[in-house]
Amino acid sequence: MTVRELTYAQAIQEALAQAMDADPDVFLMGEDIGVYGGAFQVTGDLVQRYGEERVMDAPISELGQAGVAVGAALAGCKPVLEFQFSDFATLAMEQIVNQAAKLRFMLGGKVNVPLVMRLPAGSGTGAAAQHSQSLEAWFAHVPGLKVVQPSTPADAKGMLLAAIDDPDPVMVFEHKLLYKMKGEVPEHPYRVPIGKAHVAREGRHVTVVATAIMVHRALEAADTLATEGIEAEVIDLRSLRPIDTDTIVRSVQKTTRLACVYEGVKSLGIGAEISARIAESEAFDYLDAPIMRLGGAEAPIPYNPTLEKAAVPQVPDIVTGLRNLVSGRI
Amino acid sequence: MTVRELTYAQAIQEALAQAMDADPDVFLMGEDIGVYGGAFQVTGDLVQRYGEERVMDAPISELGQAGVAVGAALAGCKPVLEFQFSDFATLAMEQIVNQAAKLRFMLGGKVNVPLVMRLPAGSGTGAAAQHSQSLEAWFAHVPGLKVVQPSTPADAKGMLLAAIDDPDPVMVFEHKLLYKMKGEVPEHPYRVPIGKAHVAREGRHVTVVATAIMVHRALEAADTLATEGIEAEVIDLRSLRPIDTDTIVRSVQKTTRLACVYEGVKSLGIGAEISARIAESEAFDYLDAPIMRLGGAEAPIPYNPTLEKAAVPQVPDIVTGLRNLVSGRI
Amino acid sequence: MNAFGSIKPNARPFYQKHSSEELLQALRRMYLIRRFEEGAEEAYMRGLIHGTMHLSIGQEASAVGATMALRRSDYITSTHRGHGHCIGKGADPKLMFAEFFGKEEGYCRGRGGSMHIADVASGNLGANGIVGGGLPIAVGAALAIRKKKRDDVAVCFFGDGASNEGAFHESLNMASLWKLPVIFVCENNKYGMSVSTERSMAVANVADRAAAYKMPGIIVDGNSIADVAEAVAEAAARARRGDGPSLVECKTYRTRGHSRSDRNRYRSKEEIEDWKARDPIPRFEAELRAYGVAGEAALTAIRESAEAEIAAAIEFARNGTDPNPADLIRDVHSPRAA
Amino acid sequence: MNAFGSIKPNARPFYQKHSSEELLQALRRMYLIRRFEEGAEEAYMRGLIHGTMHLSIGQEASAVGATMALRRSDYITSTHRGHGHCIGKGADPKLMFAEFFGKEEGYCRGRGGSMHIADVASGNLGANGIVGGGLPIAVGAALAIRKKKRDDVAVCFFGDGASNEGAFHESLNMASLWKLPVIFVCENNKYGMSVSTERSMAVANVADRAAAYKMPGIIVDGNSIADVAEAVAEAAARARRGDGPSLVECKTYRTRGHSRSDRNRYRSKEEIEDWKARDPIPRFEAELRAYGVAGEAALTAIRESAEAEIAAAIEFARNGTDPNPADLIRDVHSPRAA
Ligand SMILES: Cc1ncc(C[n+]2csc(CCOP(=O)(O)OP(=O)(O)O)c2C)c(N)n1
Ligand SMILES: Cc1ncc(C[n+]2csc(CCOP(=O)(O)OP(=O)(O)O)c2C)c(N)n1
Ligand SMILES: [Mg+2]
Ligand SMILES: [Mg+2]
Repeated sequence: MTVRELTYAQAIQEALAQAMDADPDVFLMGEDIGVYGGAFQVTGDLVQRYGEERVMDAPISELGQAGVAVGAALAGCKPVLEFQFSDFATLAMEQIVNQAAKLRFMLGGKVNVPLVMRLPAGSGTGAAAQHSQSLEAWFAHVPGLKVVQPSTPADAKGMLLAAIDDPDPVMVFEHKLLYKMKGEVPEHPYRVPIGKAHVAREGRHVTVVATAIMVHRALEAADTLATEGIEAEVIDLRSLRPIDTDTIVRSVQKTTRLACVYEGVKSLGIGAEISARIAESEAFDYLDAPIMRLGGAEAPIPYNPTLEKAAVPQVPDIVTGLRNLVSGRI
Repeated sequence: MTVRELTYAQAIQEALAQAMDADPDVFLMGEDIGVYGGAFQVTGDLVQRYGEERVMDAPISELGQAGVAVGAALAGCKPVLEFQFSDFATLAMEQIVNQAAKLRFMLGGKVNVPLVMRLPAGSGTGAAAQHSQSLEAWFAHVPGLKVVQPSTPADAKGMLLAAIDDPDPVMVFEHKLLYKMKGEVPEHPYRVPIGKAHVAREGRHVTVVATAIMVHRALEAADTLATEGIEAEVIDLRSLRPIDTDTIVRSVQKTTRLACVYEGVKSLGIGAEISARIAESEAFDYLDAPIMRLGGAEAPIPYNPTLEKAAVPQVPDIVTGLRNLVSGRI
Repeated sequence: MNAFGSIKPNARPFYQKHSSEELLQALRRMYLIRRFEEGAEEAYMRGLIHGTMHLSIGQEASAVGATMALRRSDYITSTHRGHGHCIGKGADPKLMFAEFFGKEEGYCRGRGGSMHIADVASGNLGANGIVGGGLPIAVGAALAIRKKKRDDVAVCFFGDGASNEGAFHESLNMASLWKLPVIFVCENNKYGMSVSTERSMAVANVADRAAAYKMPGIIVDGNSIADVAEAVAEAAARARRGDGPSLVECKTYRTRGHSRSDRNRYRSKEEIEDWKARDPIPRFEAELRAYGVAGEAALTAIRESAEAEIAAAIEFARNGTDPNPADLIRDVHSPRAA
Repeated sequence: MNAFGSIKPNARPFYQKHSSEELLQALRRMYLIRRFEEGAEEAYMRGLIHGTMHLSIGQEASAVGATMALRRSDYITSTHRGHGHCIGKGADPKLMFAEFFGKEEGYCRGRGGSMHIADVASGNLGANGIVGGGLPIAVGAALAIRKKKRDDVAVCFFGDGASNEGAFHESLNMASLWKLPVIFVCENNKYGMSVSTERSMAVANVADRAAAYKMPGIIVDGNSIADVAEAVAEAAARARRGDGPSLVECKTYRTRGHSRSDRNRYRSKEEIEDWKARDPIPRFEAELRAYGVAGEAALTAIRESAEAEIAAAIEFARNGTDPNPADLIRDVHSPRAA
């Protein structure tokens, strides 16, 4: 088993290529994914290798593209649709939510919609309020969808391949700041199961559930806290629907404290759901402190870089938050 | 001050008429709100009284309508936009979320978008998965929007008038099963402030935070439980963004138990946010039991009436849930 | 050929091309649709069915005419007013009624109801509760057809009102750009709920929009099954040849209200009566007689057999199995999925 | 009249109608736009500005030509490529640069950046990061104009790519249906990011779509300010008369990449050079000379004054005030709101 270093973007590209190699029904659609290589260079030169019929540049018609993908999926294809920015999924909510997510159910289980959507998300690029949103919590609220947020190159590949295998619609949120991150990635096509969280670091004083880029910030914060004798257990949630509640419950029973760190707006972001699941679970009685949420500010993402950073949790915020949580000062 | 019995639909219609009487900039737009009187007969004969220029039937173009309303609001009007079913807001998410909600912020506070959206929501009418959703939690996740869910005719009128006064965009979710509900409504134009919860029933054993039709089901459940000596305090949340956390915290400090009852899908529904707010608040230490959520099933709304009922909390579910919560059997 | 005689040589292509069996089967389907909807309406009024429903009474010619040109492996996407399309494409009214009654035997096992009936086996990808929702789905099905090198087509039914949705624009543009085998069949019944085309469209005809997509835009009498079938057959042939999509606008009318809650305030009694006089069923019957395809006895037999089938279907549906609430979330995901 | 001489009587309407001051102001604005963007580009390359930006270099004639026809009280909605529209409508480059530098003095107090610059005081309702986002907003502004019985108009800028969005269809239909005073100004620069109009549109011209909305669809040379200004002036007059909207398609070209990340893989060097040779600024200058509006000295003075203004604007912006993170949520809601 060969393992190399790849960037997150390269890992995704490799998954797309392997999926297309393995199954002629897989095709890609999106804006500027052909000769341009994708706004974030994820598809790169795939169009040269697979041709324009399998790497389809589409007109700027997000609702239509999503509907075309649903129709193609119903008729036996396996489309992988790239939204250029996850913000533009706002234009396609009808097809994603009313059609893709519900068709199987509405039709009494008689059809599948094997549709994968890839959505670059998150702030940090100075692209301001309409190009920096973290909307994954919306989709995690919708039965019929699966929603994943891989945080490493290896997961990006493995979860995308799992998503393409899946007979139901899966949304893959990719954090823009991770595209250039490098990590070890096995060469063969492998699957990372959807619905399983990953304990990225073990610890005994506090459980931190984090998503996407916040996993890395939480790990960095945990390093700092370790020098103070605070051992944080960092769980990479990976899948927002379904949620791997068991892994979190077990961890909280051990650590007795829980913090959720996520980039989406704090209110009704994924941390709300994690908190509520623990507060209603058998872990409740183990809790020695309130459940902390570090989420995005209650504001759109601003353009100014200092404000932009202030709008989402940064490493020092996490360090301070966890320190206070463990020492009972919140 | 004259007070009469009106239905919830009549109360809304009265608010619309009074707002149009008071301010020539107010106008209504939507599908079939003119001569048809609205799919739920809310606008009724307003077109006869105010003319087609102020009660505008629009083509079936939800995204366009929302954008037109945003533009008119920017240019000094006060549009009140009716979505025929809240499900169709999926087509207008772009304008609602990227434009209406963010324009003031993105423009550094230099503009207002005084736009009101009315959205009939909820299940119980046998209209199946695409006409029965409760999507309010999505919008409660979006900074820049205000989101209310009146549960009585009096609140429907007073909150709608407050929404029309508001310089920022407000979404008013109206439960379809409430339209025919009667209640006392003062005749003069009055405001019910946005952002304030209402203690609909006092009690000392358990706090129940409920929204829309669930307020009535919770009150009915509370009546039953009262005969068993369990006194539930029922809080009508009324406003989902902003949330009146203080009222809930105070209640939980008194009762030491919390249940959230809502129709939207349980995961990432409004109950998740209420639960998380209490779990991170000063009320946490008062909690004598896990926080319970009774929300919609993790499924689209089915057509079959028995299944449809099973998909959202009913009175017996609430009775059982609260009884178990109070007796520690959860 | 049929029992009554051979088809007259002066008949229009529709009558030349289709066998008597096919023509009589078409008439029978029109009757099935009519009786199906009358039966559904009655069941609804008697409180046996809940929810809402959108009847297409008066529009049977466009539903059956358009689907006559199709093979079983061709696809259709349908609308909230989709009973006719469904029966036209070959669905079994028994299983449709079972769906209306919310039974496990129904096409959607009682989960979908009138607005979501689909019969994928006969190529019907589903009615749709979202106006315009089926437009891009049909384009996607056509894309799949092309990718799989099949020579099938996808027929997309939609209303005049739906043509004001952005989805219409995006779908027609992509279909034409990529020369996909789609036929956009607009059933223009003059109203989107209460709003007339004059009050919702800047142009007079939906077909006037076709040129913006470099696509033929054909207007036909939607109450003439021959007109509809000939236009759709031609468009389907064009699509199968790889020459791309067409838009066929069928001018028709629904004589019932938009849905159960309609008080018909936006149109006159005269208008309704006027269109009732153009009922597509007697009109087709007259042609069948005139062209010598069937006599009175044959027509009566068809009508009665359709009525019997519908009565039996209702009976079947009423005796169906109620879903078990414990199965509520069963169909959200596929079994083998995560 | 100007210092150099009077306008020749054989000149086209554009030169007859506008005073020399107006014409030279237009040229100055074209220079302001060009230098503004070159300055922004340089600042970006030197790491002084973050984020992305979309330069309209090569498209100045459509921005200035279209806005010349407008009053201050008229509205525009703009796009992600909106610097030109903004300056054309009368914004101050100083405050635009302050926005680029993320300063409190900026038009959006540093919250919006390039993609959201707006100057409501001069009628600019804002650039927009969403392709097609401004289309229905312009229609709404025009509706407000009508409701308030003003005789202003709203100009909606959008790209060829944006015309493939459903929002285009819905907006043009409503504008025409309600005869609203909107002018849809398409800047067709041949590409939506990397995808050419041939690869994204079923018709050759965006204006070919106008007939579907019963609206005049005019094609002009977008690199000729006179062509653009005359067409938009006529459309504006029509709109002010209450005769409804028009679509004006300006054929133009961006000589820079789509945004900072563009590697120009989708077009040839030759094509770019070809269009550079049709640069709208020297072309306008040549006409000004030919029609006797200005001589070399006057043109040089304008160029230099524009350069000086931009240099001062950058200086102003660099010395602006950084927002305080404590003010992060200040502008989410209006102060008097709940
Ligand atoms: C997106 C959306 N908007 C509105 C509705 C409500 N609605 C259902 S049918 C209908 C009228 C549709 O008109 P048309 O497309 O002409 O079809 P017809 O009903 O005339 O067959 C409306 C407004 C809907 N179901 N979906
Ligand atoms: C809804 C939406 N889809 C996609 C994008 C990404 N994007 C930004 S500009 C652009 C191309 C727009 O093309 P066009 O309308 O022709 O304008 P131009 O850039 O050529 O000026 C794209 C795809 C976006 N910002 N918004
Ligand atoms: Mg219609
Ligand atoms: Mg372009």
